[in-house]
Parts: sequence; C-alpha cells; structure tokens
Amino acid sequence: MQLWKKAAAAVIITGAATGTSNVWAQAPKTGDTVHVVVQPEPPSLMQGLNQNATTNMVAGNIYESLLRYDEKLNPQPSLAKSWEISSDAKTYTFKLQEGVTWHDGKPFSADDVVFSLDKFLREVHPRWRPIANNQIDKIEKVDDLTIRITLKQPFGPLMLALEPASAPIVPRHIYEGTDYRANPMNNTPIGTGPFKLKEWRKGSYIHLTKNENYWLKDKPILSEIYWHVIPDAAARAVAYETGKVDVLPGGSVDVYDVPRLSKLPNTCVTTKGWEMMAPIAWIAINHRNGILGNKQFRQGLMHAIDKEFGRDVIYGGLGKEPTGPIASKTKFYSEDVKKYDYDPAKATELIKASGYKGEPIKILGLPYGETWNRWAEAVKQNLADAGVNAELVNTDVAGWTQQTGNFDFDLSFNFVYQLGDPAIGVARSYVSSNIVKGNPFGNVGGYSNPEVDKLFAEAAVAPTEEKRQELYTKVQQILTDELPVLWLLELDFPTIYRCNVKNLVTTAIGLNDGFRDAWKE
Amino acid sequence: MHFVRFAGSRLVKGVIVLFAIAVLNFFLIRAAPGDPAMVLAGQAGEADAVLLAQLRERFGLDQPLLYQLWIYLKGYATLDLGFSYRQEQPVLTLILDRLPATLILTGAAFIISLVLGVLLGALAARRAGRWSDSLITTIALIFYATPLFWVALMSQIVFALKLGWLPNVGYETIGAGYTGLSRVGDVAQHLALPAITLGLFFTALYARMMRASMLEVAGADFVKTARAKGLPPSIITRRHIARNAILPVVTLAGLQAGQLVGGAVLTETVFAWPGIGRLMFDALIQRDYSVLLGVFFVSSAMVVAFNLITDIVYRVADPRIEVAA
Amino acid sequence: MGNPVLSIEKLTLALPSYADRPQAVNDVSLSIGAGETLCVVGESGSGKSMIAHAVMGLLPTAVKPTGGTIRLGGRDLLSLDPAAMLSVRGREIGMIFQEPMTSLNPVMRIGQQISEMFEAHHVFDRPKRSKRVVELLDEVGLPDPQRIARAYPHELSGGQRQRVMIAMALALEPKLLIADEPTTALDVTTQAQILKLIDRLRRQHGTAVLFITHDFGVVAEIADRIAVLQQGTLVEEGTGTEVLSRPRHEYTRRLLAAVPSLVPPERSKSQPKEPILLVENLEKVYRKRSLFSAGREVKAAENINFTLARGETLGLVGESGSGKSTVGRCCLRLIDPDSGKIELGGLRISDLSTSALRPHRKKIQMIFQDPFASLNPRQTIGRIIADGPIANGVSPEKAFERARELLDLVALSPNAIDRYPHEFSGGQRQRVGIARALALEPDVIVADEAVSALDVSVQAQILTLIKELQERLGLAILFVTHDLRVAAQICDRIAVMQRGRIVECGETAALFANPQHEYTRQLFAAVPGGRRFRNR
Amino acid sequence: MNFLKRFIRNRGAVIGLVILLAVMIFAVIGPTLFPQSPWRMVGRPFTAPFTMDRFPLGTDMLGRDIAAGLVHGARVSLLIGVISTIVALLIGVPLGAVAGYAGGFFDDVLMRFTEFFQTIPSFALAIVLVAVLQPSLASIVIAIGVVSWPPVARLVRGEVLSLRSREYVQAAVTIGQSTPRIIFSQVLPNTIAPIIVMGSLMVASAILLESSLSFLGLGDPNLMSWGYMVGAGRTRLLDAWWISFFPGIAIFLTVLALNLTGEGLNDALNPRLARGRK
Repeated sequence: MQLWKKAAAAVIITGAATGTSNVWAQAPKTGDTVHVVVQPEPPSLMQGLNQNATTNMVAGNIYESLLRYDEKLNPQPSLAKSWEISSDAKTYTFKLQEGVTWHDGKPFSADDVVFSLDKFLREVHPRWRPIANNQIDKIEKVDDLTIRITLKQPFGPLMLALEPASAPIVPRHIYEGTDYRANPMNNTPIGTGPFKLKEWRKGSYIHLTKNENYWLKDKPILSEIYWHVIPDAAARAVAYETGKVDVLPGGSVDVYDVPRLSKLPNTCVTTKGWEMMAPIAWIAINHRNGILGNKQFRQGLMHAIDKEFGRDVIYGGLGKEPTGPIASKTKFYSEDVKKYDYDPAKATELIKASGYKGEPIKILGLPYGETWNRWAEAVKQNLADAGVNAELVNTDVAGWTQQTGNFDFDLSFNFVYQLGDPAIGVARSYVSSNIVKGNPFGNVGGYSNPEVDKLFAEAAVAPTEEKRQELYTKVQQILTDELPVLWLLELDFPTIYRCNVKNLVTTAIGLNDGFRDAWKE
Repeated sequence: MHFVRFAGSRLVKGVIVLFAIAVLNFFLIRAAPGDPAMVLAGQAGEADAVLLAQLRERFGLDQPLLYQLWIYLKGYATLDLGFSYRQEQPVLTLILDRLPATLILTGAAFIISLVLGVLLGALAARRAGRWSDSLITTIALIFYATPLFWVALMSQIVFALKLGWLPNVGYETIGAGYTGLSRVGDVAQHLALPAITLGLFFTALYARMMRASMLEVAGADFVKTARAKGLPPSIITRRHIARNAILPVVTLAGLQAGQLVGGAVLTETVFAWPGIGRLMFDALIQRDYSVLLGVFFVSSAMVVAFNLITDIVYRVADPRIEVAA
Repeated sequence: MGNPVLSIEKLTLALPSYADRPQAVNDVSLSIGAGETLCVVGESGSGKSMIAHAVMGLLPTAVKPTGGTIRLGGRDLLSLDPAAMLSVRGREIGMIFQEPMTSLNPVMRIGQQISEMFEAHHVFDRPKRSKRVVELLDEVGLPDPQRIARAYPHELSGGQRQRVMIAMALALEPKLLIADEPTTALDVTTQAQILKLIDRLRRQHGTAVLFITHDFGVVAEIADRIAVLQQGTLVEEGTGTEVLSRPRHEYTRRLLAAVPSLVPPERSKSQPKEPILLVENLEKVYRKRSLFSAGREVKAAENINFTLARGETLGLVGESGSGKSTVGRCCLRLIDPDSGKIELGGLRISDLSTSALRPHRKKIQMIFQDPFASLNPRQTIGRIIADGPIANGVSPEKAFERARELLDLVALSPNAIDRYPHEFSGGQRQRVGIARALALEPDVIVADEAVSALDVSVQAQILTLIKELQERLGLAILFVTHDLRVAAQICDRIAVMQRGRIVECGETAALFANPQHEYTRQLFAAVPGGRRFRNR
Repeated sequence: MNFLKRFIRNRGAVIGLVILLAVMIFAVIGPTLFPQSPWRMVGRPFTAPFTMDRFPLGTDMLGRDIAAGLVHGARVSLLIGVISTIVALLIGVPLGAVAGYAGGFFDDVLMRFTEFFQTIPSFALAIVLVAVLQPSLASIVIAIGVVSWPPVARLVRGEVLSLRSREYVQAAVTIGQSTPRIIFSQVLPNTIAPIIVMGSLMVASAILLESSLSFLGLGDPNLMSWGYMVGAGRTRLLDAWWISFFPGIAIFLTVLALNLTGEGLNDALNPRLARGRK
C-alpha cells in the first residue's frame, strides 16, 4: 500500500476542513510582518544541536525535516515528497522534493539527508541517537532525490520520529568533517525552510525574513517575522494588549491571563498545534525515599490531590484530567483503568494505613512561572489536609534540573511531552532501563517493574496497531494501579493571536512550523 | 603630577580589587547547584549521558576546577572574558552588545535622578518648614519607601496599557526600521518608563540627602560670612550653600552610578530592556558561568571606574582634597 | 566725641522658652564714635556675641529683639526691611569672625570671595574689582597678593585667613567694623599682628570698631572704651584706663583679678629632689604614608631632653604645632616615640610593650584640655573616676568609695557620683577630670592645656586647685600650655618649644626676667596686655 | 527625658512609630487572630475585598484569605528585616570597630575588604547568593546581611576613628584599661545612636530587598511574606488588584514608618543638635 496517497488525500481533507471560510473567501495577501513572543530566549537556533522548546519554535521555520503532521498525527510531505514502506515494515523509501536549495544557495540533495540522519544527528541528538542505534540497520542514498532507511525490526513510531525537532535536516556542506558544536556557522543557521535568519539582537528580538527561493513557489506568504524577547510574563500580556505583538505562543503568558486576553477584540485562541507534544503534567515520586516506595501511600496522595481544582482554578480550566500515562490525544490511549477521585477522607485513611509517621515530604516545584508555583502551593495544602507533612522547596531551573535529574527530591513537578507515540514519549519515564542520573525526563523516580519493561519493549516493535493497543492498554492498567507518578493534567497550551493572522496553526506541532502557510489579512 | 600619581594609584588599587573579585566570583558561582550542561539539555526536554558528556566537554567542565580557574584568570588578564558555549559567542561580544542599552538606561535614570533630586532637595531646603518643603519631603519619602517593581508594574499599566502614551517594553519599535533622529526619538520613548522608574528611588534619595546637606551647610561659618557681606539670599544659596552641600551628594551618586549598572535587573526584566542586568539574571538561571562571571566582572569594573570618576570630579569640585591626598 | 557711628539703646534680646534664661541681652545701651574701638568683654554666655549679631542683623531665628534700637548713622537697623538690611551689611558694617578656618568658603578662591563684596553692592566693574582685591590683600599685609587671590582658603594659614577676612570686611570701607573674638583661635604672635593690623586700619580709615572678646589682655591692647557684660546685663562701661585701672563693679574687679599675672610669684627655693620622670633624646616624626609618594614629614619632637622632679611643675610652652602636646603624650605613651628614652620612677617605659606597660600606667596620669570631650557622656562620673582603680584590680565597692572621697577632694559634692557629665559646668567637669587622674594615685600628672578652654574666673579656681593638690600629694606635673600667663603662675621651670625643639629651658622667674632665645623674647612681646598686666 | 521630648516634637517620627507599633502588634498577635495557616485555601478564589465579612480583604487566586496572609506576613517580613539587619550589624560593627580602633595595617586590610564587597553590585550579589544557597529563610537572611554590612562597617569605623582620638578614650588608655574593654565600654556605647538610626533604615531596606527577591521568584516558598504576596499577585493586577495591592501597601507603610522613625531617632539622638548650645 502506498501510504503517501492516503496522506495526500488527508491534506486535501484537512485543508478543506480548516480553511472553509478563510482560504477561499479571500486571497492571501503577501508581504506582511508578524510579531511573535518568544520566551525564554533560545540559546541557539541550530536546531540539530539544540532542542530547547523555543529553539524549535523559531528554528522550525528555518530548518525542515522529511515530514510534517496533521493534527491527527498523520504524516504529511515536507522535504520528503512521498514515501513507501515495504510490506515487512522494515524498509522505508523516501522520495525528496525537487528544486530545493539551502539558504546559501547550495542545492539540497539526498546526501544532506543521509549525512543528517546517519552522522550528524546520530552523534549529537539525544532523541534520534537511540532510534538510530537500536532500530535502524542502515540509511543509504538511492539516488540524488531518494533515500532508504532499513530497520533491524519493524518500528512503527519511525514515521513520527521524523518530525523537525527530532530529525531536522542540516546542510552537509557546512557540517561534514567539522566539530559540529564548534562550527561558527551555528550562529547563522542555514536551512531549507521558508524563512531565513536576518538578524538576532540578543535580549531583544530575532528577525526572520522570507526565503525567496523556497521550494513551494507561493510560500511563504508573510515577508517577515519578528520574535520578541520579553522576560516578564505580565509584560508579555501587556505587549499583546498594546498591539506590540500579534501572537502569544502557548505558554508565553500565565494561564490566568488567557481569559482576559481572549476577550480582547480581534483576538482568537486555539489549543491546537500541541497534538504531537501532548504534554502531561505530573508529580514525579522518588520511590527510593522511605514511605514513597509504598503503593498505598502513593494512592493516598493521588486521592488527596484536588486535580479538578488544579485544572479549573490554577490552570484556568484548560486541559483535561488524565487517567494514566498516555494522553487522551495520543495513540493507544485507554480509558479502561483505575481512577482516583479527589477524596480527602479516603486519602487520610490510606496514608494512615500505609504506616506514614509524619516524616517531612519535600515538594520540588517547577520553576516555570507563577502558575506552577501556585500549583505546588495548592498541592502542598492538599497533602497537608490529608495529614502529610509537606514542605516546598524553591529553586531555579538549574537547581530543578539538577535535583530532579540526580534523584535528589521526594516529589517533583514536571511536565513531559508524549511526542506522538508512547514508544518515543511515554515509555522513557517508566522503564527501568531509563533510570539514568542526569536526565530529568528519564525515569527519575526509580520505578521498576519488569513486567512494565517487557510490555513497553514489546509494544514498541509489535507489528500491528491492534497488537500495540492491547499491550499498551495492559501497561496503562498496571501503571494506574501502581502510580509511579501522580498525573495531574493533560496540559493545553493556548495560542493567542490576532484573528487577522490566518492559517497560523495547521499542523500537530503548531507554531513550530506554522508560519509557512500563515498570512495576514 | 600629583594628579597622575593619584589616578595611577587608584587604578592599581582598582585592578587588585577586580582581580580579587574575579577569584571570589569564580568560587561563589561554582558553588551554585546546577550544571550548565544539564540545564541546556534539560530545557530540551531530553538528555542522555552521551549528550551531557559532550556538552560538559564543550563547556570545559570536565577539567579540574583549579585548572578552569587558571584558564579563566589567564583570559581575564588579556581581557578575554571567555566563551559562552550556551550562546555560542564570546562573552565580551555578548556583554558589549548589551552594555550600551544598560548605560543608556542607567545613565538616563542617573541624570534624571541627580538633576531632579538636587533641585528638589535644594528647593525643599530653601523653603524648610513651609508647605512646599513638606510636599517635597513627603513625596520623596513615598518614592523612597515604594518597592521599585511595584512602580514598574503600575507605570506599565497606567501609561502603556490604560493611557497608551508610551510603549511598555523593549528598547525600540522592532521592525519599524527607524533611522537617525526618528530612531533616537523612538528609543527615547521606550526609555521613558524604565528610566523614570529606576530613577524615582534615587531622585528621592538625592533629594533627601541634598536637603539635609543644604541645611547642614546653611549653618556653616562661611555662610554667615557670606550673609555679612550683604549678598542676596539667592546667591548665598547657590554659590555658597549649594556648592558645598552637593559634595556629599556627588560622592554618593558616584557610588550609586556604579551600582546601577549591575542593579537594574528588576527594571530590565519588567521592561524587557536588553541590558546586562538581565543578561546576568538569564545567565544565572541557565548557569552560563562564563557570561555570569563576565557580567559580574564588567559591572564591578564599572563600579571601580565610576568611583575613580567620582574621585576626580570630587577633586575638581573640592580643592581641599589635593592637599589631603 | 561727635555723633556716634553706632548707638545701641536699651537693646533687649529674648531667648526662646527652652533656654536657661529669658533674655540673651537685657536693656543694654552702647555707642561707638568714628575711629573709636569699643571692646565688649564678658565670659562665655554673657551675650556679647548676640549684640554683635543683632547689629549685623544675623541673629539666630530663635533669638528675637524685643526692645530698644540699634542706630547706625541715624537709621534704626532693627526696623529695616530685609532688603534694605542687605545693603547695610558689608557696605556700612563689616564683620570678622572667631574661626578663620571655617569662615571662608572652602571651594571658592580667595579673590572671588572678596570680589563678591563688590558684586553684592554693585561696586566697580570686573577688571577693577580684581585689581582692588589685590590692593586690599596687599594692604592687610599678605605676601604675594596676586597668588593669594588665586588661592583657596585651605592653602593659607589661620593668620593669613584672618587677614583675608579683614580685607574682605574693610573692602567697601564701612563705617563700622565688628570683630567677634577675631584672635581667639590664633597663636599669640599671630594674634599680636592681627590686633596691630586692625588698629592700623582703624586709624587709617577712621573706622569705628566693635570688638567682642573675653580676653582682658587683648582688651588692654586695643580698647578705647570698654563695656563689661555679665549674664546679658551691662555692668560697667568706661574708657580703657578707667575700667582696667579703677574698675567700679565687683564683677569687673573679680574678672580682672582672675587674669594671671605675667610676673611669676616668689617661690621658696627648695632643695632639689630626685627626678621622677626623665626624658632623653626623644624623637617623633609624623609621616604621611602613601604607596606612590614619599609623603610629607613633620618633626614633632626632635632631641627632647628634660627631667621632672617629685613635687615640681615643669611648663612646656609653645605655639600650636610646636610639638608640646606630642611630647606630653609621649611621656604617657599615648603616642609611641620613634626613639629616645623615657624613664618613669626608674622604669624605662619607652621600651615596654603595650601590655607590659599597662600595669605601670597608673603612675603617670593626664588632665585633658576639653572638659566636654574628656568625659564619656554615657558614664556616670562615679564610674568615670572608679574605672581606673577597677582596671587596676581594686574592687568596685572600694573604687566607688574612693571616688566619693576624690569628689570631695576636688570640691564637688560626693552625692554627684551618680550624675552624668552633661549635668555639670565646664569647670566642674574639669574637676572630675582631675579626680579621675588622682584616683590612681599617680606620681606624675601631665596637664595638657588643662585650663585653656575655661573662662578666666574658672581658670583661676582650677589653677588654685591644681596647686593645692600638688602640695598636698607631692605630685610632679608636666604642664603643657600655650598661655605664658598661666605658665608664669604655676610652673617652677619652663621649657619653651618651637618646631619640635626645646629652644630654652630654665627656672620660671629667671626665664621671665631674662629670656635668652630670640623666640622666647618674641613670645613674651606678643602677650596681649603684657605691659599693663605685668605689674600685678 | 530630653530625648523623648525631642522625638515627640517630630510629628513624622511619631506617626512612623505608631504605624510601626501597629505592625509589630499585628505580627505578635497575628497567629491568635488568624489561627489557621495563611496558606489554607479557605474560600472561593477571587473574592473581592469588602464583599464578604469572612474575608474583609478578599481572597487570592487560590481562595486564601488575604487578611490572614497580611497578618502572618507582617511577622515574616519583620523577622527577615530584623534578622538580616542583625546579621549585617554582627558583621559590620566588629569589623568597623576593629578597623577604626586598630588603624594602620588592619584598617587598610579591613577597609579593602569592605570596599571589595561594595564594588560587587549588591543586588546582583544578593540574587546570586540566594540562588547558590537555594531560596530559604536562612539564605535570604544571609544574602541580605552579606550585601548590607559594608555601610555599617564604614559608619562604625568612622565613628570609632573619631572617638578613638576623643580625650575620654585616651583617658581610658592612661588609666590602663585593656583595649577590648575600651572598645566595649568607651567606644561602642557612643556609636550606638548612629547605629540604631542606620539599623532602623536597614530594616526598611531589607524588607524591600526581600520583596524584590520574592518578586524575582527567589523567596522562601514556605513563608507567607508580603513580598511573596505582591509577587504572586502581580500577574493578576488587572483583574484582581487587591491580591497584591494590600501587601504592597503593607510594605510601603512599614518601610515608610521605619524611615520616619529612623529620621526621628536621628534628629533626637544627633549629638550636635542634642547639645543645644549657642
């Protein structure tokens, strides 16, 4: 079966669905400028070397990968024009777009793709590396516009792993044979994307301009994007209100401000564009620390936390209460699991029964702004009400990363991306092979259950979707009983923008590659 | 000759102090928990041991601490402030990029506060005990007691959001492409709120100090001499009282000016002003050691420089110093 | 005498309610004719300065004239409006003040400050002003007037500054010159010069001079007429000769009697006693250290030799900066000498370490100059006196008991033991200071200008007390003073110091009768009122 | 006696003292008035002030009672202000006293050391210290103390330097008192007045500094301080002004009161005015 045909059809359908009134009613007007907030300022725009959230957001418009995804996570053509998967699901052949050039004018070819996937990313990219090393047998050039990836065994998630943040294609002529991280060109990124870096005034703004030679002839429509660096959350909201910026990407203002801002005239809000990331907020539990290793105690904690309050009061009513490790937006989600409602009495009882003697439990908040501070305070109070002697620990991002990554905590707030497939984004937080010091997004709590390990491993490479679903359902049932972490909320990150900016969010990663198709009325 | 020797001795002293500060900073900052590699990796939402090792090697963090100190000091001796691997740029470039914005902001705030403070203080002192004195001292006290960030937030809401008179954040209108005079005007508009916010506290400080100093000098013997000459009160105030009263204010102002450079963190954060105060705060959050050390060093150097300037100004303003020194 | 330049009639100045008396000046009438010098004499607090300030219209805001008139050339100054008063000040009345060090604006050049006088009264154009400034500076006898005009006050000595003040005050040839204790802060030789200068200018310009002073010596030098004030009331007025030779009022008589004579009293020749304090080859140099410059050196003591016997008083006499205080303090090791030997009762204290010295400190004690600064304001006087014995191992009860006795000894009530210094007058505090020095039963006392801050009547009492105590306790006293009259009265021997050296040393009577050194002769000649008071 | 009279004559100082006493009373009896933890979410979020008797000053975004927060915050803010001032005094006073009294080499070394601390931008240093030590009551107090002591040392040194040559100190030397004793009984008691004045102003600036640190997210998360309340409420200024308004006013009034009181003390204790001669 030729998957790409199906994909192409999907494009038309989604295009028709989302663009009913706009696209056809008015012709896109070219040559406009859009002002967007970016916070925090990205450390670098070389997407291959740096995967900070905001690096991806800005650099996603400079670099491209082989694929894009619609909001159902179906693959769409990007640098890959079409693809073919062999019947044993072990060989993937990608046909590349014609007439693509790098921003410096050099032609793009299969050599760049092979270099990127086989050498560059394998060496520097922490997400691509395990896939390349564990799943892929070889990556080869078939001809100038065709490459082939051969797998060691079937690996369904591969198609999702080719998103821009995980597998951006970088120019071979600039990086081959150099010390990648020391390459001076890192400051002047050269991609194939619709926009080029014009100027970066550190601490102030990043200025992207239209790539006149973009391979899609009528794209991009906008001529300039300015990314504004505004460190104070309240000031960002005011900047939008006073018309200084047009787009507030998800997470750039406190959720408190969302209702007020969304009521402003000519303002649209969407929570789309986060289907790929589908972040879940949770509290990691350090299973090594005394009573925290006790399942009954953890269940008590789960009953003690008012998750609805968290969503409605703290998170402004955005998002959905999660039922387990896999987000409802992600594939292989199952609702058939044990549920924990807010029940302080039951919580108190369970906690008492677990043998808890009032030892202090330290809660490490997430230093990502006021919302998270409030959340930690509310949870602390919830726990206190259930008789837990909870204490907050305040720290900055560096401290949080270190303490969480080095297992130096009792409870630690976090939110983790699902990345489209449980094999990529979910398993990493629960399998015992990922109990590695130094990575705050690994299995930091030290939860270890051989059965869970086995189920995740099998599910990743199971040949059919049905088989995978079965395995993942089982894993979700085990995990919701044992509570390796306390799930709080499937986060929605609303993007706030002026309604006259059209076609802004069209893919599953939203703004990260959103400006290719956007235009201004 | 005296002067050259004086400046020379102060310079040497300054360099020694800066060197000591550099060493102290190094250990202080290294004492902070958190590892720059982990921060960088952590923000990416992904990190593995290989990446961490790669980053640490890049940052030079795999070397022994004392060796790192040696490299760092060796660099500083040649004004090489190191390299920020996080931002992929030499620290000096990063700082020089940001320094003008900070100097404009703090310079404006400093001048506003000094001029306004001295004038208001002098006015209050001349009218000591009358209602205008009470008004000035009360206002000064209010600004003195109000938290800076509070003023910053309020001024944004009132002047940017409600009244729409001034832009709330940033250094200039991004993407407007102003040049020449219109650019100056644009920057000035953006400058207004942060500079006034930052200046208010110091205006209050200088006004209070000037007033006290004026009242004290007014009791000096030479003022009696001036009055005995039959000089009109306005000349006595200006020429005899104010000129002497301003000396302690100048000393304090010199100390403050240096401190302002590194102390504008709050203002720069709230107003998104791309200065080195914010560079420092960001670097601290990201454990970008080389930048953090660089900013500390440069702002300390500013303090030393401003102290030196103050001393020189003071020697010009007060002829007595030459003999005493 | 024709029309007086200034006539004050029934002037009353009210003090604010919190002051210790209702009026600063009560019903005082005075007048001065052209070319005449009127001295207003009185002790501190007598209101003499208030009169001067009232004439000038420079009274502190708290002091209000409540009666009388001050007429200058027919106009009542008290009823002039502030603007009119401006043109009187400086133009019609010039004034010089007590403190030459602080009376000039430190950040303005001398020339400018004098020039302001012309500016204020719109006299001359700019070039003429600067020319006149130089002439004036020349007239008051300043060397190199061009340079002085460009100088800042701190570059001049006290005497020079006072000359500048005079030049300034007389710049517009006012009818009246007010001099408020203009020489009190100056050395005796400088004082003599300034007095001469004022006198010369008065004669040359026919200026009337209102001269405020507490010093009868100065009065004797300069006064045509004298007015004596006591507690704000005029008790006596008359010509100089009248008042000085035939004082009518009891208070005046008392004051005059208190002025020490320059003639040393007869002393019974006692047989020489063993020396208790021995100083040999004492040297002390003050250096300003600096990293980059060699620094200045001031030789404060150079090759100083003397001995002090039990029961003897040795005077160390000299002008400010002569090193007399340094030598006195070296003997106490308050200052460490650079070299030389100091022996106290046979013990070489100059070589002892600070801690080794401490137990021996009680043998030599000090009486300080400033009765306000020498007592810790936060301690009771009992505590102040008892601290010494306590520090030397006496039990507190005994020490306080002794303090009571000492208070009695210095003629203070033993019941005052629990009071604080600020409750006492200057003279009383000095008595406390003496009691403190005596508490340790020392062999030697160093009295550093012990009476110079006191009014003349109090000074006499304290001198008498010291003498009595010395006789009773057999003390040896090193008496450091700038005042030759005091020295004449109290010292057995005198050493005259100049620029760190002892230029002459000898029995007081012999020294006064026949000074050997040129400098000593100069000093004697400069003592104000020397001729008049010699014979008393 | 005299001191009190002079102090009372200063109207501002009396107002300041009254406010200060009120704040202190609140700080002391606060927990009795509001026995519950100020962190408890007791009501509906965003209750406006003066609308419900139970919450006279309204509730915050989590439904916590603002009045309770204010009263508990008084204790925390004053505590931080006072303790960090004490820390600064404990560093600055001995250092300044030794430098001033010993003079010479010691003075040089200690003053270089002080200068050195004055050269590092103080707010930046405070931020780094808190970050290094991790935000907690202790680290905040230490950071504020460490950046505030140099002026104390300079003040004390200056005073001691001038007192050292005062005649009564020399008298104490001649009667054989030991150096430490002289410093403690003769010198330091006479520097107390300016130290008290400076101390009262330092408490004020410490409260401001703590609120600035809290604003930057460097506060102790377990302590309800006014700075925390302002910082937490600042994002809601537009729709729930009262959350940060009341604690802001509390900071303002307390700092104002401390300044007024300090100035009053200064006028009343100033020996120059106190002597009242002339």
